[in-house]
Amino acid sequence: MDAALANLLSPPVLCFLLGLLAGVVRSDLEIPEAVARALALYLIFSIGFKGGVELAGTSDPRALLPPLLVAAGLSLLLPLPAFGLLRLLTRASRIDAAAIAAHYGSVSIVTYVAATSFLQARGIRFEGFMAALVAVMETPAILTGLLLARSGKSGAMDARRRRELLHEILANGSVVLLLGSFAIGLLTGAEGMRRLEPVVASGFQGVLCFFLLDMGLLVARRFTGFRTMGAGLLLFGLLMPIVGAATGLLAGRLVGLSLGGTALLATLSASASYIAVPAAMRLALPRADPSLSLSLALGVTFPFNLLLGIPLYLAAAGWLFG
Amino acid sequence: MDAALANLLSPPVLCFLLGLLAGVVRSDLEIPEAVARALALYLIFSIGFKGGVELAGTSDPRALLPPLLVAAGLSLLLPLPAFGLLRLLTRASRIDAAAIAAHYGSVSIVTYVAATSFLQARGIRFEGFMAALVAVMETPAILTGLLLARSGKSGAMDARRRRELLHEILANGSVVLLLGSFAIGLLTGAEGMRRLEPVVASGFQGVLCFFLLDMGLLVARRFTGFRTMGAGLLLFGLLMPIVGAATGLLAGRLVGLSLGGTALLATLSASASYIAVPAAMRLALPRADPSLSLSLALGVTFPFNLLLGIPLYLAAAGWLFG
Amino acid sequence: MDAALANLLSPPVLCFLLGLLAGVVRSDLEIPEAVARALALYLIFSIGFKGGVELAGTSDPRALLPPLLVAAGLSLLLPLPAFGLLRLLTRASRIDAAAIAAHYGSVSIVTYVAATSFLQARGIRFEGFMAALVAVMETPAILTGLLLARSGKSGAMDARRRRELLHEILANGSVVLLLGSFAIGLLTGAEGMRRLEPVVASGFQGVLCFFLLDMGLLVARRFTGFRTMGAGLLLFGLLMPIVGAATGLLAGRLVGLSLGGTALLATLSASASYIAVPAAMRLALPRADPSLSLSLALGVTFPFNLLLGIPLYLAAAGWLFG
Amino acid sequence: MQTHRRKRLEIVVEKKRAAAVLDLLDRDPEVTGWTMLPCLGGRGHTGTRLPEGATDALDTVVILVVTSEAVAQRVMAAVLELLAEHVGIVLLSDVEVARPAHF
Amino acid sequence: MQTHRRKRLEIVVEKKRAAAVLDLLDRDPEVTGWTMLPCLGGRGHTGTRLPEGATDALDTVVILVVTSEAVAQRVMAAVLELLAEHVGIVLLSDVEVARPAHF
Amino acid sequence: MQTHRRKRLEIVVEKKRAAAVLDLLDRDPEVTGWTMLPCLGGRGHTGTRLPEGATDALDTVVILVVTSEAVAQRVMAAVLELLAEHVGIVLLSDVEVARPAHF
Ligand SMILES: Nc1ncnc2c1ncn2[C@@H]1O[C@H](COP(=O)(O)O)[C@@H](O)[C@H]1O
Ligand SMILES: Nc1ncnc2c1ncn2[C@@H]1O[C@H](COP(=O)(O)O)[C@@H](O)[C@H]1O
Ligand SMILES: Nc1ncnc2c1ncn2[C@@H]1O[C@H](COP(=O)(O)O)[C@@H](O)[C@H]1O
Ligand code: NA
Ligand code: NA
Ligand code: NA
Repeated sequence: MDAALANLLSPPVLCFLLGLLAGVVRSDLEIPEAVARALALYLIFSIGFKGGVELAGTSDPRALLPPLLVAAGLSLLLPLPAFGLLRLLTRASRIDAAAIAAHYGSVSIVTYVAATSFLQARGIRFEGFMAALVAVMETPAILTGLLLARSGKSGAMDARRRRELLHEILANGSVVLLLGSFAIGLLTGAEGMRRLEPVVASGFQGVLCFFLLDMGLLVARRFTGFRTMGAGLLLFGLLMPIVGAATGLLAGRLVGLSLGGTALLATLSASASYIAVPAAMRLALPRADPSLSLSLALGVTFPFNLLLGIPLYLAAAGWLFG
Repeated sequence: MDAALANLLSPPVLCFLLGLLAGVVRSDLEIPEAVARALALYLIFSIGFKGGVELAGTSDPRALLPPLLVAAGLSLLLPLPAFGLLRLLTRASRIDAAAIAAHYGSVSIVTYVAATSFLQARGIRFEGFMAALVAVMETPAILTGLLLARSGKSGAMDARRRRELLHEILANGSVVLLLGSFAIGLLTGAEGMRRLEPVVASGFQGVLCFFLLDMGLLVARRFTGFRTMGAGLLLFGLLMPIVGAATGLLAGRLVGLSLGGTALLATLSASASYIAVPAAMRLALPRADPSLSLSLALGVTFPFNLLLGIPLYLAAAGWLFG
Repeated sequence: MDAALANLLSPPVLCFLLGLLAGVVRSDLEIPEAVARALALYLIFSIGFKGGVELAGTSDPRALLPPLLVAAGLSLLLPLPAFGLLRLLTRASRIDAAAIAAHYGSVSIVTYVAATSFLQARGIRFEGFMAALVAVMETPAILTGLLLARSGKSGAMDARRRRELLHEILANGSVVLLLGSFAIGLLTGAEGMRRLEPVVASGFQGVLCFFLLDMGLLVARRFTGFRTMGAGLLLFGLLMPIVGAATGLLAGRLVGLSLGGTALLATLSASASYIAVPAAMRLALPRADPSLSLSLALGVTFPFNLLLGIPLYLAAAGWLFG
Repeated sequence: MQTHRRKRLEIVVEKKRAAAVLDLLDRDPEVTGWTMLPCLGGRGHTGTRLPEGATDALDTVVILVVTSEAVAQRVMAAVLELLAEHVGIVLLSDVEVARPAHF
Repeated sequence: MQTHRRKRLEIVVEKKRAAAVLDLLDRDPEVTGWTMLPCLGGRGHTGTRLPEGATDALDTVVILVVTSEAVAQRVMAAVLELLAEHVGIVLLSDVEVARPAHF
Repeated sequence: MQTHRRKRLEIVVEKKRAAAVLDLLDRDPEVTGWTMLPCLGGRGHTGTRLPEGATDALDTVVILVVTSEAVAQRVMAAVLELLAEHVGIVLLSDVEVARPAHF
């Protein structure tokens, strides 16, 4: 409870709430899009780079492998319960349900970033390679989503479309940047950190604040979207993160992550993508309604995780770790 | 004199002059608009947040109330002498005069920021709540401007337009951000400052420099605008800040502000808005010429205050404080 | 060799390689244009300002004059061998060859910035006024390029066009900003540096990294351009920097620059402009193909200098200094 | 390729007023879509507007609507009434489309 | 001033799909050029798109092509086939140019 | 709704040359306004231009002018002369407006 309150009163979360408020009263406050996107790239670069540097400092980089596999597995499998829940709770079409499920198997980088900031403020450490897990969890869910969408139909994708999609998945900008900056951190280590520290470390909290301000504005705009959404979808947007987090907690514990790492893996599993997956879905399932999944991921699940989920998942991890 | 020279030779003012020069020789130097606007948001957030943190550290937050009321009063009343001067000195129509008067009752955030930077460089302290005064001074002047514009006509605004305008005033982006960041500073206090310090404090001078560079470019572009303006308007643009500053000085002294606070209140009163008020005027008085008031506020009064006014007002405050 | 490897493994160069890779696999990674341009302005301002501050701290600013003259001479003269080589090696038209030659007489600011970062990482000092040399080398080459282009034709430029061009050369944004920030550094000295240090110094490496990431993306996009280019042009793009660097090395030694200064002058001479000159060429020689010179300067010479040239030129300077 | 005649409306309006125009379009069940483009500046009866770092109060946008002749007439009248004395222009022209059901 | 009739094609398409359209145009030897403009947002059968700090997946652009009647017909058909079920609209209208060889 | 015929000129020109075109328009007393839009890129006789972080030398814009037939002819000729060998195209087409005094 205490942690939940501290979370709500931290500058990043307060900035998010400020953006939300400004959006709800329809203020003309607006962060230029070009700048918001650059801030997102900064956040991605920073977590990748810092993760790489941290890993470079640890003795055994092979410890990375089992968590990586587990993370990829989570991303591949989580769309299944998501799809099931959607068919149960809502009247979303098969295609729409599959598209939404793919978003929930993948991850939200900003939610992850907010969670690391939350842990750091409480002095809880986590594995440096967690950033790599973010990268591997981004795209496998897209495949499952596609299989779910196709399962009804006989017709398969034509070859060109399949090539395009594979490319979209592998060469997705945020994945490339995250893995690339991770590699740069790994290669340059402490010396690299010495050179980039004032930008990637000192500036981090401030940039996160501005970015979350913008997220608040975006989420508020999504609110009008889900007025028409129906209670079933809303329920899904709140239930699915719990399902994801529980799965992530168990997986993290099993594969031997630390307390902080387990809480982060839970957060990742609980979060839904609104960068990589929407782009891939536009290509793979053009007939799925993009505003539906974005409204859910951005308008319901993101604020839930940011405001309540993160401290909850940490508390649960704490309980699991006895 | 010494202070005036030191002001002219400070990096922010030199950057402004550089922008001015580049604009006058019609250089193609150009700060992308999206970035300039993001820098403005940064400056607003920083002064709000720092003000809130400072207030959180003081013993008696109730001391805030009298200055707040006085500031709102200044914003409400200063359009009156402005309107009188305009009708006396210029041939501006009633509507144009009222619109300009509203700009001068309100404040220029960047002028305020430059003044705080000037005070800090000289080690002069001021009240943390000054940032809140900036917020309350932004919009009351709009009401007075409207009343002045309507005083000639019988017809009132229709209900829809009135609602829109009220919304524009209350939900104006810069007001929301300034008050919001002030509240965040107040809530998170020293701990919040510890997290955001590298961004909101260390980066401040540099960002101010880049922003003033852009302001110089904009002001230079305005120069062509007021070639056609007439001596009366120019005179107004130089006289009104003096009138405003004098009023602000007395008000600051009366309500018990410190030396620094009084100089800042004088600067606020002397400055003219080019963010919140232009937006409201487009809605309330669409027939007022927007380039006229912007040319005055941005092209005449802003450089006057930045280059000469600020040290002058501080000197006057020093004299007032014996 | 060791230095070359250290260069390749530095964060800025790795970021460039990451951008290159992302571009080659046609990732949708994209740094918003507005932000990339703002970062370029930041880099220009920083090197100008730091150069001015450094010069303010030295005893004898008159030492600046001979290097300035030599630098201007290099910019004026280097287009001659470039033009000769182009006519020898390629089938570029006279006009295209003249336009390309102008690019190679001028300089690439980002290459310079990368070189200073390389020297600093190795603890090698250089003259503060080097930044001023960058400014004076930007534009003289344009004149030579024009003379070369016109040498074949009888018809001269009409008066209006000549005025426009002179203006473009003198009021070019990057030249104005570089000289202006240099002057601001000179005027405000150590006190100015104290105020701007967190932005212009601490942030420098990080910004350079992001900017080079974008350069990598741009260079990769240019690759398709020079598939159609022909081996002669490619050869020119690799040979001309060597010719330029050799000339610059000798000139630096003769005019008494330090080891670091000589390496930087070599780098400047080896580099080719893609900011000031392309703009001027669009005006002066509108029929020259702009993508040809940009593809060469950006796609061949820039990566060559960044990846191999800079350590090479330092090694050569070291050998020259015995 | 078989094409069908439609009308194209272009509305230049202040960005701060664009939401009102889009609301109007969204409330008309026969308007199937619109596209909004940014402007860098403009000149008209209310003076010249150029990119202005300091404030976005003067920003304008273009809103493009492709629809049938009848709907275009109706929307044009409604938009002109909405704009009233506000800044803005409305242009009407011919256009052909391939997928008639779309517009 | 003597002018010549040409056709103007305007294609609204997702930014991520724009490269495919441009490729198509660049492969057609009779298309002499194109111009691409950014959109701030739009509405169509796939819902409303507004500037979205978080992702550029929904961004759209307008591609303008001026060319002869015959080429315009051919390109229009090819683009519609390429877009298939993807988001996007194609508009065709009349235009006059002064330098016929240019288009 | 009663409308009136006017002409619409669209000028694609390099951003650095736009000021000269706008000057020309501003000096013509019969041109009542213009609108300028940014381009993301283009292709023509001077090659392909795509967003270029490094330099704005290749940026282009579209300038839109709505005016009477006669003025449009005059402006078109003047702009083409101004552009001369410079980059750029000029398009002319029909348009209808509701408030004839405005254009
Ligand atoms: N004749 C015109 N041609 C093209 N655009 C125009 C014209 N008149 C006005 N505009 C545009 O419409 C905006 C508002 O015009 P106005 O309401 O007349 O100030 C201007 O800023 C221009 O962008
Ligand atoms: N009737 C219309 N008028 C103008 N633009 C449209 C129209 N319909 C669709 N669009 C544009 O085309 C994009 C894709 O449309 P759609 O494929 O129907 O979702 C939309 O986001 C709009 O920008
Ligand atoms: N056929 C065309 N259709 C559309 N835009 C064109 C066409 N030709 C040229 N352009 C535009 O005009 C610019 C200059 O063309 P050019 O002078 O031919 O290089 C190009 O970059 C395009 O933006
Ligand atoms: Na997930
Ligand atoms: Na005031
Ligand atoms: Na050179």
